Amino acid sequence: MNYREIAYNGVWKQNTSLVQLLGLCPLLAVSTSFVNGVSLAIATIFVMALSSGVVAGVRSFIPHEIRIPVFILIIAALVTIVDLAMNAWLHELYLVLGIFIPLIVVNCIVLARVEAFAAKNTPLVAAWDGAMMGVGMVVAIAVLGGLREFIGTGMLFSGIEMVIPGSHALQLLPEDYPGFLVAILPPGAFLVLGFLIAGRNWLDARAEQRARLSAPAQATA
Amino acid sequence: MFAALLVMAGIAVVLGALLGFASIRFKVKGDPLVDKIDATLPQTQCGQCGFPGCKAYAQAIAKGEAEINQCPPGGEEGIRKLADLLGKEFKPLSAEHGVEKPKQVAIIDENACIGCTLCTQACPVDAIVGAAKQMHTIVAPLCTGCELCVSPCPVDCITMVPVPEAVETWKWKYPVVAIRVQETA
Amino acid sequence: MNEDSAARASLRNAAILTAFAVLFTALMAATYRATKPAIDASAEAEKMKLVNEVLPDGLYDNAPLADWIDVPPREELGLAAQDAPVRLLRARKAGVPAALVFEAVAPDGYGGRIRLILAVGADGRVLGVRAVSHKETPGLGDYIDPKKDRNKAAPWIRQFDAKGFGDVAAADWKVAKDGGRFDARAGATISARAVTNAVRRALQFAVDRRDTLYALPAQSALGKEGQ
Amino acid sequence: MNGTSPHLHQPISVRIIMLKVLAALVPGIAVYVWFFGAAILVQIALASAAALAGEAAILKLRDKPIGLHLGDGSALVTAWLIALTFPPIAPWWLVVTATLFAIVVAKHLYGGLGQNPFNPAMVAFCVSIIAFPALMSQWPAAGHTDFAAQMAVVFKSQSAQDAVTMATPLDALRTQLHTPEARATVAGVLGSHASFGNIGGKGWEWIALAYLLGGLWLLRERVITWHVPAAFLGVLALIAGGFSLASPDRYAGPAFHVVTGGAMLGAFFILTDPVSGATTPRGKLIFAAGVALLTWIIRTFGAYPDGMAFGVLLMNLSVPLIDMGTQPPVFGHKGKEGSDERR
Amino acid sequence: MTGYLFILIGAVLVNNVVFGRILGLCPFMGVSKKLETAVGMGAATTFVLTVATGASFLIDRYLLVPNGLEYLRTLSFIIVIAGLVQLTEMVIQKTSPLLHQVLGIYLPLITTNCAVLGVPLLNIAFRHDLIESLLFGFGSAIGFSLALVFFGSLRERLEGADVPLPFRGSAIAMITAGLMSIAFMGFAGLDKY
Amino acid sequence: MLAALFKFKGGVKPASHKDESTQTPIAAVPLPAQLIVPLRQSAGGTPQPLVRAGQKVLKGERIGAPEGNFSSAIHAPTSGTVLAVAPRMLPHPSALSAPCVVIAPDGKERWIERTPVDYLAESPDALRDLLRDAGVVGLGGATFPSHIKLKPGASGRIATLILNGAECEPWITCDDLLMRERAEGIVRGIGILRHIVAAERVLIGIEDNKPQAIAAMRVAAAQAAGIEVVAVPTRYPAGGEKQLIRVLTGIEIPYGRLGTEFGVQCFNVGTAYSVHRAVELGEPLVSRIVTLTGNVERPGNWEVPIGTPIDELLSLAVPRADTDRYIMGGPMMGFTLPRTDLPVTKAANCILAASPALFPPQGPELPCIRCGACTRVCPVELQPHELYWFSRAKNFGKAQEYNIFDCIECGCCAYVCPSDIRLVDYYRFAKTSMRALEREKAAADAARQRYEFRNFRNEREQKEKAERLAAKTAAARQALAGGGPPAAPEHAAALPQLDAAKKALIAAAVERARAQREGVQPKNTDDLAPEKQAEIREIEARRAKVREIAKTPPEEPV
Ligand SMILES: Cc1cc2nc3c(=O)[nH]c(=O)nc-3n(C[C@H](O)[C@H](O)[C@H](O)COP(=O)(O)O)c2cc1C
Ligand SMILES: Cc1cc2nc3c(=O)[nH]c(=O)nc-3n(C[C@H](O)[C@H](O)[C@H](O)COP(=O)(O)O)c2cc1C
Ligand SMILES: Cc1cc2nc3c(=O)[nH]c(=O)nc-3n(C[C@H](O)[C@H](O)[C@H](O)COP(=O)(O)O)c2cc1C
Ligand SMILES: Cc1cc2nc3c(=O)[nH]c(=O)nc-3n(C[C@H](O)[C@H](O)[C@H](O)CO)c2cc1C
Ligand code: SF4
Ligand code: SF4
Ligand code: SF4
Ligand code: SF4
Ligand code: FES
Repeated sequence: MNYREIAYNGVWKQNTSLVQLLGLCPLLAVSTSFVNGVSLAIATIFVMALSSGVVAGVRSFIPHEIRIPVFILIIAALVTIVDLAMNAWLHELYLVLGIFIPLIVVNCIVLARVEAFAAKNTPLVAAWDGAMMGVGMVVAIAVLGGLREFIGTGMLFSGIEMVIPGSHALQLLPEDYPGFLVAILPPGAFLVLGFLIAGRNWLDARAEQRARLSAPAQATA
Repeated sequence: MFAALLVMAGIAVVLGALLGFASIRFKVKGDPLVDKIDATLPQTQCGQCGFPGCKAYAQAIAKGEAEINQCPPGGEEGIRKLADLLGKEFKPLSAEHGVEKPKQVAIIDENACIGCTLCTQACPVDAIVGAAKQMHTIVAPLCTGCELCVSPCPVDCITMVPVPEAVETWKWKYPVVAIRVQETA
Repeated sequence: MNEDSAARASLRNAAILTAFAVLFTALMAATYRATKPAIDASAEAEKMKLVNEVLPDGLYDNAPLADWIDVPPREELGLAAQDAPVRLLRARKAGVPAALVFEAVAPDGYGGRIRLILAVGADGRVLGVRAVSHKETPGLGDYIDPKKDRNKAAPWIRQFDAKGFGDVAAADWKVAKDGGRFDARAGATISARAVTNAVRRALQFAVDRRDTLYALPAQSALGKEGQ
Repeated sequence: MNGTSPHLHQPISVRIIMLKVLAALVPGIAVYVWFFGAAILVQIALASAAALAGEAAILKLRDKPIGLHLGDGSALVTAWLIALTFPPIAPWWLVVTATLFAIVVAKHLYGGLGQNPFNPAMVAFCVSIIAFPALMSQWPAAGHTDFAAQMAVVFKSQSAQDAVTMATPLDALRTQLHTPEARATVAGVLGSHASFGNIGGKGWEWIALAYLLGGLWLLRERVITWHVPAAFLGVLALIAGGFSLASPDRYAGPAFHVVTGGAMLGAFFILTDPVSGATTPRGKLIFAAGVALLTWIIRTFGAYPDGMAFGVLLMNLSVPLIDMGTQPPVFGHKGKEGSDERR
Repeated sequence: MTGYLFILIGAVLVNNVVFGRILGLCPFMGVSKKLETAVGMGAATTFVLTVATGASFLIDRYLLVPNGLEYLRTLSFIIVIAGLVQLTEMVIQKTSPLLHQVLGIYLPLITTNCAVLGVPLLNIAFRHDLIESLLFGFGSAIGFSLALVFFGSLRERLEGADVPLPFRGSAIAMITAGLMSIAFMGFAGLDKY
Repeated sequence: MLAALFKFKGGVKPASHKDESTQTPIAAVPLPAQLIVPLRQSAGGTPQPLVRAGQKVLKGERIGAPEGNFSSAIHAPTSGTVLAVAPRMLPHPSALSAPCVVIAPDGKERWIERTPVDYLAESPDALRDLLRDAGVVGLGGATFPSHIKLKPGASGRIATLILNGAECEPWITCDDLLMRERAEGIVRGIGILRHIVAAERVLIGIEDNKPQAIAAMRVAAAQAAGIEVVAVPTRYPAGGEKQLIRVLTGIEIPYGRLGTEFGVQCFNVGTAYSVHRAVELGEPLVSRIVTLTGNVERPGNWEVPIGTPIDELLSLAVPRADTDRYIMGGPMMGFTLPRTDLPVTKAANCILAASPALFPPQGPELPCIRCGACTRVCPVELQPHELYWFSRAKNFGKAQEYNIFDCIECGCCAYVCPSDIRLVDYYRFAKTSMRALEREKAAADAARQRYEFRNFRNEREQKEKAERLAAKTAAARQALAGGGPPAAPEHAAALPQLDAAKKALIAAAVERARAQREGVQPKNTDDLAPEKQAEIREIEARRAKVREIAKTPPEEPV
């Protein structure tokens, strides 16, 4: 697998949020707005890349039966570091994201990736893979969060001032847009993600169909 | 700082010891899963899955080394069963391993057979009878339709024919549902 | 498998796990030390931010966060006997009492308790009120939180600002629907009523016990009977 | 394939069943108009149009025969029930969006008629009350049948005047009785409001009665069976009766619960939705009793004034388990020896 | 007494782990294709979650807080949970190969069921005592199992439905979960006195 | 009169349309030009043909011998010449062919020697054998060999004999007329059946829409003691065996169990009549009563020799012009005939001419709305919509959990379904698919065993050969061989795993085999007819050519 392939794999083909359906909790819980979702996802990328790299580096010393505790140890330590750092320097965001920062630990993707990939590859490749899986999540959570925020409030990027001081949210719909509240509540998360998954399936199916249609054309040409 | 190290080290010691001990105490032998997987495979023994026989394929699946969609004779139904058994997502038959065909049996053109026994040796289920240099015949009810005997035959006298339907074994067609117009998506 | 090899495996695993645990704990402890000052500062800033929302900036020059007393749960603050004591902060300018900042609870919100923080000036006027946490229906009752209030220019909860019993008599300190002076958003009177009543009770408490509250030494507690 | 047995068929169709349901709703609608004005007719028309348009669009997307499926009438039943459970002066876009949500998401994403696990009309109701609680609790007062004024609220998003709308009895009970500080009594709340009738709100008793009549006709026509209405109304009355006997000040009585909110409409028209409900006789009893229990609990202690819709959805999601658990014994598999009575 | 009841009702229904707190979704989506596996997973999770909540409470109360080590919560909780899960896995594998095979890759995934860490963390945040912790853990687990079992039975029925192609599989499952979550919102307010 | 009757749940009441075909008595059919007699006309094994083309047969002569005890004999329906023993299309929904004996009648109707038997003097076993050899099978539709149904089951004795004269399907009247006209024969047949199983009680169940048949049977039954004629309420499918037993005795017989286990057994009245003919007249079952009705000018009942082509029969009833298809059996359970030149079989009780006016074509299938109408009418108390849901999704395991095999395919559910779903077709699809799966499973198990055995044998042989070879061959060669001689590798897929040395060795072996083969003539051709010998010579020539072409050894030496 080259780096390109890993990237395609992580972002589209094996997208954790839309295909593998792993790491769903932060995806659904924190995607109430674009900013929240993306912030958490970026923290996740950081942990994923680092932990994959570290695990790939130390894996040969670890006996099989304690591999999971050790991996978790590594990840948990990294997460705690992120947690402390955000608490110190992005305090408001830290309060908003709540327990979902420590929960990056369990974020199944992290572990699934570590188990499936990092344990079999060199640190650099593993770190890249971790990062790309995280990017896949960023993409999904950005779309999900953006959609939910837009449908729910008619705005986008609310809370951006917590990350980039001085910037402002966009009011996309008129002020008197009533706001489809369900989109921001838990049901909205499930429903919108359902549509996203279906959309991805549809795009995939269409691409496949095109490929099939163009293949015979090429053959005759 | 020191307290932290002490606490974590303590937890680690206890857990490591416990797990090490349990991993030995509760070691499992044998794998009942292989037999269950093998039981769902069609036993055509054709090797199209890329493994020498259904059992080998079953072992590969159990170890996680093979996908569940590699057995053409089992077809979609077979994949579905495997998916159910293993709690995996169904996926269509992988094209590189072949296509699903109706069940076939081999027929030896008895006039052309030279009695070379190559087919007998190829047949995984001893469905071909006939001694060396004698004309060979296929016992149709035993033949699994694996096609393995076809290519070894030096005079190409073996052909595969679909199993004919009989009144006793006839199956009702799946009722045509008018509302299920071909999906376009 | 004999006991011996089991024991050996256990030992080895324990050793390895411990090594990792020690290593990473050390790493974390280091990070903790490095970030602790910043975290403490953030927490402090967080609290001050809340205080500053209800307490205008130039009004005081002491550190209210240090000048606190504990108030046992009382009905005026919407608290029941089993609740934890409330921390009451005192702002002073040049040592002169300027304002009291404390939490009060409106127990009868639509979705349950609404926790408020409010500042009462030394003159017995409300300086500001904010909802700290509530479970009112999003989109309906949540206008009590100015962040959610659609009327950004004049959020509902600011109508208490600069009002005291001199401006609105205690008997009129109610929502219009109940014959009072404060309006409520149509279709969501319950939340407004709960907040208004809670503010009235809390203000009454602050006015009644004003002197005791300012007089108590810092970091002491108000007695059961309000002494 | 035409030519397999049986070659004979009774001349009934889904369309006839659905038309009968619609017909049975007519008396209720008539009384509704009498008490609350013609706005409801506009809502019904809006919902119907939205339902048919949404259904047609999906069918087109999926390349299915549009005429065939639109003609089955089920979308109309859904639309009418949505209109009848929504406040008649809800803004037009609310009814339209909710109906589209019901038809597209709750019904057609599952493959359309017959395959949806959740009652589409109740999905529409619940989504709307969660998203727009204020709009969903704007009920007109009886007697205010001024059509122009109502239309202004519906189409021009004029916020409804306090004179025109009022808190419903369920809402009043919920907010005045079951908040922590409440010291009111049932009699106090219900009696305090001039236009509340003796039982369930002025006009609503009569509408409920009309629904009851329509429902009984459906029963006679064998479109529905007795299990669901009987179990629902019975259990609801039983629970309400028990509690109000024990504490008449805190809990409203059975008569109130049965005629107020969506109870009567639900008993005969909503819980009886064959698609999303249980199918075995015992299953129907459990299903309806479950809805009754949940309705009462949510009405009495919950955050939403009428719990029936949530009760229906909650029981909908239990239907596969209920059906599984209540399979009636099959011919010959009943007794020990395969026969239950021998001579 | 009523306090305990409200903790239970709250954990099981009102703030259901899956539909309200949005935790434990991976197993919720992954192990619900069949009712049978859903029941098994529910049982396994119930055990692990209850014990994990209790154990983490004890660790927090008697090891971390006295030493000012709150920042080690995440690490120590997750390690204990991981060990617990692996132990359970080994025991199940030995005693019931069938259950092990059915639960397949999901047993180790209990470790990564974020409810198993999330509930203990919430539990600490809510300042429960030991009994309340156990109730909270158990209630959350029951809520999870309940959601999982209902979802499993619905998905089994959905297998026969003529769902539009792009929605087949996980998409319609998500939609179903969304509608279930709408239904569960009906419980709002039941835990508040 | 008996005490109150029992009831079965469900059932439907379609218009009965019996009067059309009861206006005229049973008529005889002129002999057709050809009779096509399928060899397999009952459940169980296919009888072996006893005649060859060209052979002359007498009426009643056995032309098919029962295959094992679970089978029934087949007889020539008239005297004449056998034209062929060959596959012909059967009147079966599959439109498949099966072996038939085609007879050209000589018009003389010469019987074999008929030997009446005094049944009272015979043992039950002998009588059962007699029935088997006389080809007596159930004429109620299932054509189950009657002698098997007469074996007492676990409960020891069949205390109650039930005679099924319900004829619950609309349009069909063959049993009705038989009872009206030949009640005495039926009652005599009942006497024989009763003697065989030593039944205490006989109940004849007749739907109350056939008063004349009831009257006739009452008169005939009065002559014997202990036979009771019971009018049962008209409700389809009251004539289903289990439903009738339930109505008359209250006993419910579950799927997969026999009435004999519960001390009851049920026979069609036509069956009883043919028992009488077989025993007391010595005439095997060579004809049956068939109702021709529906969209025809002259509906009625005919006594038809088995094997009569249906189109010849139809000309007697004169179908109307708008007839679009023909149904064999009744409108509820019958199937559309693929063609009309097919023979009448023992199962054919009715040929129904259908027109769009009589049986309007069904609309397109709509989705099931779970309305439960089907549940209310299912006489087996199944959940038809669940069966449909699972069958449609091909979830056979679930369908079986919901007892799909209990379904008697009566069609009540499809009759009432407002969505016009072809429910029964789904059940038939599911049932036949499941049976096929079971057969496949059995075949797979057998294949696994044979495969494992072969592997075991190969291993053993390989080891033995290796040992032998190791002792014999030169050291160098041994070093090359490594693993032993070219015993058959398991198959193609295993090949890549062989190392190059082995491959070389195998190629050499093949070359040797080829050289040897070239010198030798096939030996199994010695005692063949001259023309075959010539053919073989020709083939040999072809083979020589093939060998020329295929000089390169085959890639795979297996
Ligand atoms: C689902 C739902 C949620 C509600 N939430 C609130 C709320 O959070 N705050 C509130 O004051 N009223 C809320 N209400 C409205 C109250 O029930 C009640 O109708 C209203 O407060 C009466 O106000 P009015 O007198 O101005 O009409 C809600 C109503 C519903 C149906
Ligand atoms: C199907 C149906 C559903 C209803 N749902 C609600 C509801 O969710 N909330 C509510 O407050 N009133 C609801 N109502 C209205 C109440 O039944 C109430 O009796 C009525 O609004 C009283 O109005 P009044 O106070 O103006 O007489 C519903 C009515 C019907 C027919
Ligand atoms: C739905 C259904 C209806 C039937 N109706 C009749 C009937 O009306 N008359 C009849 O003799 N057999 C009928 N049968 C066949 C009987 O079940 C049973 O096979 C027969 O009575 C047994 O007698 P036999 O072995 O002599 O044919 C029916 C079967 C089914 C499944
Ligand atoms: C008796 C009866 C009751 C019905 N009730 C409802 C209902 O409550 N909500 C609804 O959306 N559709 C209802 N329908 C229509 C239809 O069954 C429904 O739209 C299906 O759920 C769509 O698949 C009903 C139909 C009948 C025959
Ligand atoms: S492909 Fe052939 S050998 Fe492989 S499992 Fe299937 S049937 Fe068996
Ligand atoms: S005869 Fe040929 S096709 Fe049949 S099983 Fe044997 S090798 Fe396979
Ligand atoms: S009668 Fe038809 S539509 Fe009604 S439940 Fe049965 S199968 Fe479904
Ligand atoms: S065909 Fe089968 S399922 Fe339908 S009514 Fe008859 S017995 Fe019941
Ligand atoms: S992210 Fe919560 S369970 Fe996977």
